[in-house]
Amino acid sequence: MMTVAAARLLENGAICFVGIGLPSAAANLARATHAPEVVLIYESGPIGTKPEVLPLSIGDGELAETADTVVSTPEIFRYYLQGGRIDVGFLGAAQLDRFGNINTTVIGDYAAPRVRLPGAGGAPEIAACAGEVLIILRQSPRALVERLDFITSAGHLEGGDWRARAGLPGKGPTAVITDLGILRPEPGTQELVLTSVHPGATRSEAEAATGWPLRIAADCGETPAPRPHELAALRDLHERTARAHSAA
Amino acid sequence: MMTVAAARLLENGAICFVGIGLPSAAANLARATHAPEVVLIYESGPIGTKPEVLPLSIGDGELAETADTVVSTPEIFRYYLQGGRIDVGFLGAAQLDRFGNINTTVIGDYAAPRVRLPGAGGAPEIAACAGEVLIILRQSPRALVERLDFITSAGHLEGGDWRARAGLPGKGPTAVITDLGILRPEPGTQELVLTSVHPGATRSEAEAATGWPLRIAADCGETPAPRPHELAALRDLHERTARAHSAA
Amino acid sequence: MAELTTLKEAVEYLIHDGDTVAMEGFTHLIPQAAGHEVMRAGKRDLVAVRMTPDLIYDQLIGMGCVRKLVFSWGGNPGVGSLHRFRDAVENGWPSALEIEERSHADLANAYVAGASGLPFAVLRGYVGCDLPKHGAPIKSVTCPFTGEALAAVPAVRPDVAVIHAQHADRKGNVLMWGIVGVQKEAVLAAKRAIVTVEEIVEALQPGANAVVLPHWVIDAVCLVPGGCHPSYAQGYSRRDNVFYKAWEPISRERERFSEWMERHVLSTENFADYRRSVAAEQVQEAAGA
Amino acid sequence: MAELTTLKEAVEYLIHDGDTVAMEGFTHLIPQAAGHEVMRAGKRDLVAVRMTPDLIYDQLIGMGCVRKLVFSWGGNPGVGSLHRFRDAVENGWPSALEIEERSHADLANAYVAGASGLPFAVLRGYVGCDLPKHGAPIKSVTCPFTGEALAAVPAVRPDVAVIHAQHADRKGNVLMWGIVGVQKEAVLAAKRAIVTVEEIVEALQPGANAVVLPHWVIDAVCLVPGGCHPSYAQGYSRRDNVFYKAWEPISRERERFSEWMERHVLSTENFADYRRSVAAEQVQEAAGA
Repeated sequence: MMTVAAARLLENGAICFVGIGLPSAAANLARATHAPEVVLIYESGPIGTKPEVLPLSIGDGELAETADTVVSTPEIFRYYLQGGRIDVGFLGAAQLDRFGNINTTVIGDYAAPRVRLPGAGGAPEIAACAGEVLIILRQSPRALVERLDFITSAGHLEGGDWRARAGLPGKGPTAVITDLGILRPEPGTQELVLTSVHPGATRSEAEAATGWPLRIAADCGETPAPRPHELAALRDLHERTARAHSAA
Repeated sequence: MMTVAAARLLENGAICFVGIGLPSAAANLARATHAPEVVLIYESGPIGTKPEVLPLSIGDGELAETADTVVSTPEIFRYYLQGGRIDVGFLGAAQLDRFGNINTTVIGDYAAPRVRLPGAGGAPEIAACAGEVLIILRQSPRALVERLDFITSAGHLEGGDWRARAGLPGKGPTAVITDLGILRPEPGTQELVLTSVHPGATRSEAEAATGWPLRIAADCGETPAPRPHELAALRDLHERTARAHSAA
Repeated sequence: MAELTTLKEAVEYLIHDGDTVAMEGFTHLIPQAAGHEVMRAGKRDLVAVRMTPDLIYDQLIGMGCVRKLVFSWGGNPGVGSLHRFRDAVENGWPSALEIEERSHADLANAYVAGASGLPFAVLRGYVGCDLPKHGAPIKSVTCPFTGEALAAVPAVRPDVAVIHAQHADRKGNVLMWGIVGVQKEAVLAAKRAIVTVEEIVEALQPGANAVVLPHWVIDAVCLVPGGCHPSYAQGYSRRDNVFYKAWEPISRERERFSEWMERHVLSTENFADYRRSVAAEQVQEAAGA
Repeated sequence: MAELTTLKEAVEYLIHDGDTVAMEGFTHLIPQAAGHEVMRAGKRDLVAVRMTPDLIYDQLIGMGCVRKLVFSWGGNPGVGSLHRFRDAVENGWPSALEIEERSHADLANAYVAGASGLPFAVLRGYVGCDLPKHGAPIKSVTCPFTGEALAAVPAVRPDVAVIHAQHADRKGNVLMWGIVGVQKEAVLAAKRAIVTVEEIVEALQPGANAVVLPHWVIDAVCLVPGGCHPSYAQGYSRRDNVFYKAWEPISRERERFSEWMERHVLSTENFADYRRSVAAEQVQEAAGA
């Protein structure tokens, strides 16, 4: 459901800078369903890539072979991302706070970490420069936390009009898609509130799986159930992927 | 003789950033004679180009077709020239002063010029960043002047250790090849002095054709006469070029 | 998102009076047909940016379309002066021309900065050069790590970039090869982009040193075979050096220039028509000679 | 000027203890064979720069070759952690590892600045990010035209760049295609460059999105077919995802890691020998299972 719900938020024709893992799955599901014209860009350089199977790494050969063009990594970050050509940045996160700030660096102290995560990669500048940002992660009190151990990529930082004051070009996170529902920044405060609950999940589950007192939007509804063609497309994608990667 | 004398100064294997016109003729003559391994780069993007005929413009198709690779104009200026990869910059000039400074912008006042020349092009940064600079021009009191109307590209500016103090990466002009002889900067002052006279020309002709009191180096000798193979190579080059351009 | 359209429509809808326009192409692939269309449409007060103004801007200036020229080398390559450019600078004809003169390295970096969404570029340039004393907008910036002083130049961010390329596919993805100059940067630095092409092909097949511009960074793609004449398109045509030389006497005097432009450009419908008109005159002259 | 040589010689003469070394390759074309050769040669105190440390730096770190790591994303892509990297950061094993952690956009720009002969790069980055508080050498620079504050980052200028490519010709001109990452910039930013290649060909034939590096920017070209395994070379091999997954248990414990490296890397002569050694073990295990 998480992947389907995330895929739906990607508009057909959008120019999307895709992170590896869950974002990549959702973006390719969108391409396989309602958004055949979505333009997928990976930080390794492929532009307009149309992989048949999900890449394991950010630079699988499949991405280059099916792309409209492949450019260098500096060009992707300079001309495309920083140049303001990206509509949607699609990111994952290890930890997230109520203003959509992301930690992918360390759990615990930076100098003596409890868990050392991979680090920033392309995320800080994607979060800064993409027209808007979608975030996808599994919900738990250790993932959605009151206070990040480390801010890797700024969402709405301290909330309110912080982004505008900081001069960031993009709108920042507009939706966080989890396994339980969808959170969106509340207009004004930019605090993430629950705006949709997935079928089978409940509001109280979502509250319990959040490390801050999660507020529920007045118009919070239920996410429409996955339709058969969405589930079929997702199954096909995963089956093709599993076949391809075990054959390698 | 001027082209032959200039060609001789280009070492085999040197990486040479070539200006159009006289520098291009001399560089290609060098390649056709003693320096088959010279690497010629034009500001339009061709690297390691081996034109059979002299290009009329800085971006003739011949340059791209015979190059090892062609890169964008920004890459030529950023990665190759500014990146410190060029051994020799080979320039022409409309006006030159005793410190090897070049004017290719205007004769007369900038706002109300007597003659409006094409302008800077790549020259200021070639003059700044190439390991050393060779300049080729016909000598006359209007070309070699006491004072430039406009400094387009700095040679040794005010002479002495000006370049080092200004932090310029390259050594600046090391030789000026004219139709009468060769001028080189005097160690210490960096003032251009006559170091060689071409066969058939005289020291007093060179002095008369210079707008400042030209000094003669103590060891000033005669430029060795063009050898038959040099003349033959130059004639071939010009014949091929004339044929190609009239056929166009 | 690229639309396949006529050049006339593209110029009409995408270029406005007063726009900053960059028509690029470094000797190769100069978008001359688009230049003519701008003259036919009578666009005015343009800020025209181009490293090497060449014949295309000599004509635009002579036809009074340009208010300000930003450039780095203003000659007729291999031939001599651009007379219409000089007449405008020296005598203000047909109207005063403001100039902003920079160097190649500067403008190349300035396009890169524009494409990169940065307000300025940093380069090792202009040391000892008089251009900054005469209107070139050069400032200095200090490296916060080494303390070195470097030149800072403002980014070029045109309203419209116009280029010529060899191929586009039906979606409007564009392919060019050979000497590719600053065209990629010009397109990516601009708000809008018009690309004329030699050919529309079913599928792009990029070869050596190819540049591909995705369809979604382009607004209009227009099929104009030979649209870069007298410049050339690698794989399609050779540089018409004879025309470059012929431009010298045509452009030298105001009257002959104006007549020539009126007869061949303003009185023709499009670039194919223009080329027929010029060719017919050449046949006539040859017969008369 | 490129010399065709063995990888062993190239590493011996061109990489010195204490050097800043950039081994680049973005998932694709990772120069693993060269990494092994550095371990065999027992190089020490390296400052190792790489956007994505990957298995190649996990091994170099675990073998005690690295004093300082400059990086932007340190994981085993699609699998999980780099355990040797983590053990060095968290426990100082086998020796203390200084880290300088930056972002992809930063390092990509820093290589560009290095290749461009500039001491620093300017980017829109790090706003709100904690990295500058923890050793990332980020400063601020103000646009002299607009007054905007932007991030300034120091250029990367390695002593040696090491990359893997598909082709070289006999002069040492190098051709690569597919995902080309920051390799061109790494080579042009470096004082010296080593390139391992899949094949030496008579003439380069650049195709789509090809990068050509002229022979005179390269010091050594070494023929090492498959030298980027477990990464891949487009047109030659596929990414060995199974090996990436297998690295997880091999690298998790110090003892098993050290044994594995001793047996397969230190006790083998070259990369072909190493791959035979690993394959033999796999056959043995399959038989035992």
